[in-house]
Amino acid sequence: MEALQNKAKELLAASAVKVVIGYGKGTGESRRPIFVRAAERAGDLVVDTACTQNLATYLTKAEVRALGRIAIVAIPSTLRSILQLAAEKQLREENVLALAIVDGGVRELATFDAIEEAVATIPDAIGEADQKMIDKLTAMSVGERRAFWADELGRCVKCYACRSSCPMCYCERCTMDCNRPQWIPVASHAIGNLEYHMVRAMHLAGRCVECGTCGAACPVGIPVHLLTFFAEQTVRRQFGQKGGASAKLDYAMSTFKPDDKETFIR
Amino acid sequence: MSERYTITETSVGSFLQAMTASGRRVLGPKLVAGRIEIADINTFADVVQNGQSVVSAKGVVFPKVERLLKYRFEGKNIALEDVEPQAQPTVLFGLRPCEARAFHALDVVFNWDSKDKFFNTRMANTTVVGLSCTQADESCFCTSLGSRPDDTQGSDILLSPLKAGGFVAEVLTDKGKALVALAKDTFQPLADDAALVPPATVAPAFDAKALQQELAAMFDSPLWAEQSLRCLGCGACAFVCPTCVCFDIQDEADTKQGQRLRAWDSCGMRIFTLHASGHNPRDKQSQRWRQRVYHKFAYYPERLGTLGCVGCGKCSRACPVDMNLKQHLAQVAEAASQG
Amino acid sequence: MSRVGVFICHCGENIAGTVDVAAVAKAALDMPGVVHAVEYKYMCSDPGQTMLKDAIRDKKLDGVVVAACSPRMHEPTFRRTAEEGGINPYQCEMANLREHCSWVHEKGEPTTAKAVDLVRIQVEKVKRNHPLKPIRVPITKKALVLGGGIAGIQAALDIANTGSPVLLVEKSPSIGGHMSQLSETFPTLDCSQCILTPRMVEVARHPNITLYTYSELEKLEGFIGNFKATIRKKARKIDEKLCNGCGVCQQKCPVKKIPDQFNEGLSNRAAIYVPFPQAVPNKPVIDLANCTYYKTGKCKACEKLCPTKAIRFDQEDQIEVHDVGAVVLATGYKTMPVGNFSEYGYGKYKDVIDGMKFERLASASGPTGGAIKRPSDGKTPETIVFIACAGSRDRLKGVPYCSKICCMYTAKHAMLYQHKVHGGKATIFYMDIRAAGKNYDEFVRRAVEEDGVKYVRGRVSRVYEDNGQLVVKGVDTLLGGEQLEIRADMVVLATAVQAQDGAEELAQTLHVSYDPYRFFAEAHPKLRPVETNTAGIFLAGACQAPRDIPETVAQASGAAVKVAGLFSQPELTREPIIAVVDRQPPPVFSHCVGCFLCKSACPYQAIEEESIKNRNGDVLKVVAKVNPGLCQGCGTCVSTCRTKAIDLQGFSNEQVFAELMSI
Amino acid sequence: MADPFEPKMTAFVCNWCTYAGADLTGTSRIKYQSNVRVIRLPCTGRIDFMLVMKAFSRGSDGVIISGCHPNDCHYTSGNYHARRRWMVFRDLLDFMGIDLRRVTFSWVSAAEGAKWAELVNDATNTVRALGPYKEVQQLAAVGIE
Repeated sequence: MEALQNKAKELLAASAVKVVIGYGKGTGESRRPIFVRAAERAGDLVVDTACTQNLATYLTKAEVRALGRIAIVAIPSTLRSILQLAAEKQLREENVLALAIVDGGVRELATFDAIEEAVATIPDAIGEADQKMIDKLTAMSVGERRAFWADELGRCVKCYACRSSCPMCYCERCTMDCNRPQWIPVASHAIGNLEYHMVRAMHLAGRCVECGTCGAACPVGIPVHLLTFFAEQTVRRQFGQKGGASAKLDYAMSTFKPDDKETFIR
Repeated sequence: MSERYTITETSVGSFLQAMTASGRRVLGPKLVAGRIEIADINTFADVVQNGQSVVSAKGVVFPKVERLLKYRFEGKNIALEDVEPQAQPTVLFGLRPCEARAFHALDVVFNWDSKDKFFNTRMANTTVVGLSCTQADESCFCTSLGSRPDDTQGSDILLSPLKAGGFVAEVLTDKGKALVALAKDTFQPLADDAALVPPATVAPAFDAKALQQELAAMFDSPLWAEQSLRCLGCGACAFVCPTCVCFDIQDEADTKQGQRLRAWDSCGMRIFTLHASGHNPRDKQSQRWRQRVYHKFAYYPERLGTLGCVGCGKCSRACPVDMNLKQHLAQVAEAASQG
Repeated sequence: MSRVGVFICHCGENIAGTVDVAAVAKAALDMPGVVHAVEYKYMCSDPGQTMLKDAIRDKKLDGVVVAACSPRMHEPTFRRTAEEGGINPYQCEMANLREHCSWVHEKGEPTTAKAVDLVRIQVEKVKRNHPLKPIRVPITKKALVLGGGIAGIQAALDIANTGSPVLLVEKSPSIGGHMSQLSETFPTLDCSQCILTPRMVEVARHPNITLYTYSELEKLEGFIGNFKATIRKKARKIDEKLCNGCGVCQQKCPVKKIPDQFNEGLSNRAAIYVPFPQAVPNKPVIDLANCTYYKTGKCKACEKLCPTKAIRFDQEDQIEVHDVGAVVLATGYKTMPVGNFSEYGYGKYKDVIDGMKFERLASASGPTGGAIKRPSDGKTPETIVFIACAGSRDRLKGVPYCSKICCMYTAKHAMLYQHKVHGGKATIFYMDIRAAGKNYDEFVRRAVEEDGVKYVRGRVSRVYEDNGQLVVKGVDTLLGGEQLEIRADMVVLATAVQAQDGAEELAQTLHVSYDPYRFFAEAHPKLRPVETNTAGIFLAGACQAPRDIPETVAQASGAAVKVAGLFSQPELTREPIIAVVDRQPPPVFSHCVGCFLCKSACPYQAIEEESIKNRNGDVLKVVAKVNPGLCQGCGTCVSTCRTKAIDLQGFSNEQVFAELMSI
Repeated sequence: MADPFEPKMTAFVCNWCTYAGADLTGTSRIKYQSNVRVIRLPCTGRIDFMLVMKAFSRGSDGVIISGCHPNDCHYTSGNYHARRRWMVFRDLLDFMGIDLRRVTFSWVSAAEGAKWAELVNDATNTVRALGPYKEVQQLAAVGIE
């Protein structure tokens, strides 16, 4: 933690960056995103196991970008987000600096290549509990799955916390917000919720960095991240491509192989 | 003048049965999958006595999605079909006093100029049995708004736990009386030595009245940008809020039929104020955050004579990035005092 | 509010016999936005079309739905009519009441109900149509012909003769292709080179043709009328301007033992060589792999002795980029490699050869001066066996298709053999004789009747050597499957015709489709045989399928006419059914977020990046832009776009959505 | 007595292969069941995955998606992109509880008029046997007060 605070202090003092996005003390025991803009505030930065939110979401926010060059405290999924955002031309190398938290210490990653190397060493595996849940769901009958999601999504109020907290949901206009035609109903009734979460999962297939921040953000505890995880895993299983692996675009859903193997087209 | 009784926990059980027996739907704070939800209450054991539900009870009188009318295309003509709000008599049992007070903030809007049939019908069919808080958390700030954890306002009956077990039931309205009448014998007259469990202590963090004055001068403060930097612009705060009343009207139609829906909306979202032209008067998150604060703490009192907030803190708990309203308001007050 | 007119066609009894057209018209009148609905016997007839035009004027229609046959049949017709009626042609849609309804369903209420739905779908669509303007693109009136065989030569000459410049690119040092290797041609037995050489010379001399031999196409960008071709001129190591083709260099070159490709390895050539005497251009090229200088750094004999000092050891490949408006693919074929025929002893026994080797043996300009001598010892073969379908029509070891030319050239070979070797015995093993073509069957009959060629209907199981002589083991299926063994001095295999090496890569460079055997695919097997699916790229000859010379030449001329037709227009007008990325007033500019995931989805590289700048020229936003010339309107980008910033004109999100909502 | 259940079938097809193939079914006068309503798009690549879900939300009991065989795409690769989309979306539909027996994917070329008829009949029969897609259709009323 000191290491990080010192690095932040140094960077800000030398004004190598204008802001350090990191974690700070929140209400009670919680952690919250903080934006350190003066060397003397570097002490506010906290690093511990409670720091699980993917802060990369802020890298595409106009208000944050306006501050100048950014150093961002990065957990593995944050690093993957940076690469995917770069691949999608949303991020320039010179504008961001990753402070990767690796076993307590901090590693400064200034180039996408460096981040790629770091990411390459991270195993793809998602959280054990999440994987268990996905396996449990896939083992269910289709009817049981429908019931499961009907119940879970029944609580959705379309507050879009999942979308807003997702680093890859940076679109200025989401499909949800298109009203000519109104692709997806605005109201959070059963159909509206089902369609919304379906679209989101599809749009993240091949782009999801598996941070789970969307699920964590949901105020009513819907495991929406399982949908994007599943979509991402489907892509990986079938095409061997994945989101957030490289700063060069390799998007499974806009590429193809003539010999892609399916079993269902008659 | 309100009537005061005592009621034992067991009698509360039979009181609940009486309500159900009378065809009333009984909802209240209940633990579901580790979250407190406003859900069906069958026995007293279901009632969570402290701690806030994630989403408020607002939906009972102002559902997240509500059908206002239906229509059918008959050839070139459109056949309108007016929809009557179906409002089952409902008891909100064991509601937090802050939430009970929140219905007033909805009422002043739904009956401001036009009288909203849907809201009023649902409200008329709703009886609120409040339950004084004996615990609170860092997000609670009712006391900063001139209220208390055992505030009676908004409840038809307010229950306050007794040291010796059971509750004091303060029957505040005719609705409350009607409810008591369902099981009169479950209520005993109040003994003089009845000692209440002390209500939760919630230290005031600021003074809402003063804040209202101070805001007038703070519209251009850099604080809004500062505070909202981490705000993601989602609607979680508004959708869990017991007083947020913004809604969107949506027509869903095909070539055969259609319906007009009223659905929750949130001023925190970018497209809330987005014009068709692409121009957005509240394009920045800081402007939207400021609007949220001003609406609840300046515009409401100015125009509607009441606060647009009850200090329940649901927004703070629901926020994915821990936008703590209490802290933020305290910060505003402090900044104001420094001028 | 729209004013849509619905016009229901009886198509005689074709529709009216099954669908209650009156009921459909009545239902249509009830649809919101429809102000006029009529039925008529033949909407496509003159009176029908006039009826439509009048209605557009009289009823002030702004949209038209013609409920008749398939839009694939008459959409152009009715769109033109709508235009003549005074509205934009793209305000007209068709409901397919015939192919998709009356012809496929029984008469009855459900069928009429479906007809009504089909009309409603189109009414809802047309209400959301926007007037569209055809896209106009300029045309570069210069053609690129790939391949200098007879196909490429013919195409190049025909195009050049219409007055348009042509770039003819041939990868080998000389044009001429396979035809220049042939001895004589069926069914006329005239000498191949005698008829080809004049054409080759004509190409060389033609003012409108620029010849690029020993050159390859590296890259083709752009689209019909506006291609950019990158051509690599490989270094011959010769200054072609100075070289006068005297040939001294090849005589003096110390390296002489290199198998001569032109003679199929039946003779040798030097390391600096002209492929064959009639080569065009008649300029040598240095074979780097075998030149002593390039191997050891010493020699330079040719340089010393060249009278015009034309040798350039330091010469580099040159890259040239040219704008062209059309491309003709004439890259030809190859014959199946030797490896495939171990059971016939090919490669094992010197005297088992393929048809092309035989052509060289029989050719007056060949290594034997036209005398049939077997490769092993130069002895004249007294008995010779020809095996047809070596690899063709063979699902197991070869290709399933018929190579088409083998029946004819095998007959020719046998005939030539009989003419050259008196008293020789020629036997042909065949599956079927396919001699469909002008004077073809007569030709085969001649081989049998006049030249006494023995045809045996049956497969050869094995060719082996028995004390110095080849033995052909086969079966005669016409003699009740009788086994027979023929002791032969020489065996000739009619090996299968295959797509040229690298055909697949080339197809991908050019974005043309190809079949499972890597032959380039025509746009339509019957009606568009010389076009590819990529506008502006045409096909000639055996690169599309096995072809003989007459067919190849005919097809080449066909391709040339297509090119000439294209070049005859002042500019290109294309259907405006293309994708468009939205543009909005500031501060939005476009809903595109510039993620460019659509870019890799586009089969035509039509998505470009556009920087939106303010007055000071600072970039405010980088967004996608569709090049209207490149876009073919598939819409793949549209369904890839998360922000729905891209839409497809004519099949817009609003239109498709409305169609779905109306079902 | 109530009418027997007739499924609502919605088909999304490409213009160049399957639509043309369906035209051929017509010109060949091959009969098939009239339940299907065809929406014509230029290419399978143009078929937005949400159209499939929307069709169900709107009350379709079954959906057919068909285009050019691999290698035959009029736009060279639109169908390859579509294939990938379906390979993922199909799994997702299943994961979210949509009954895949109600979604039929196929390649029908301009030459396969008979196949189109067969395809429509098979899909329609399957869905008829499954009955109306209540599970999704009744969702329309859920979550609205």
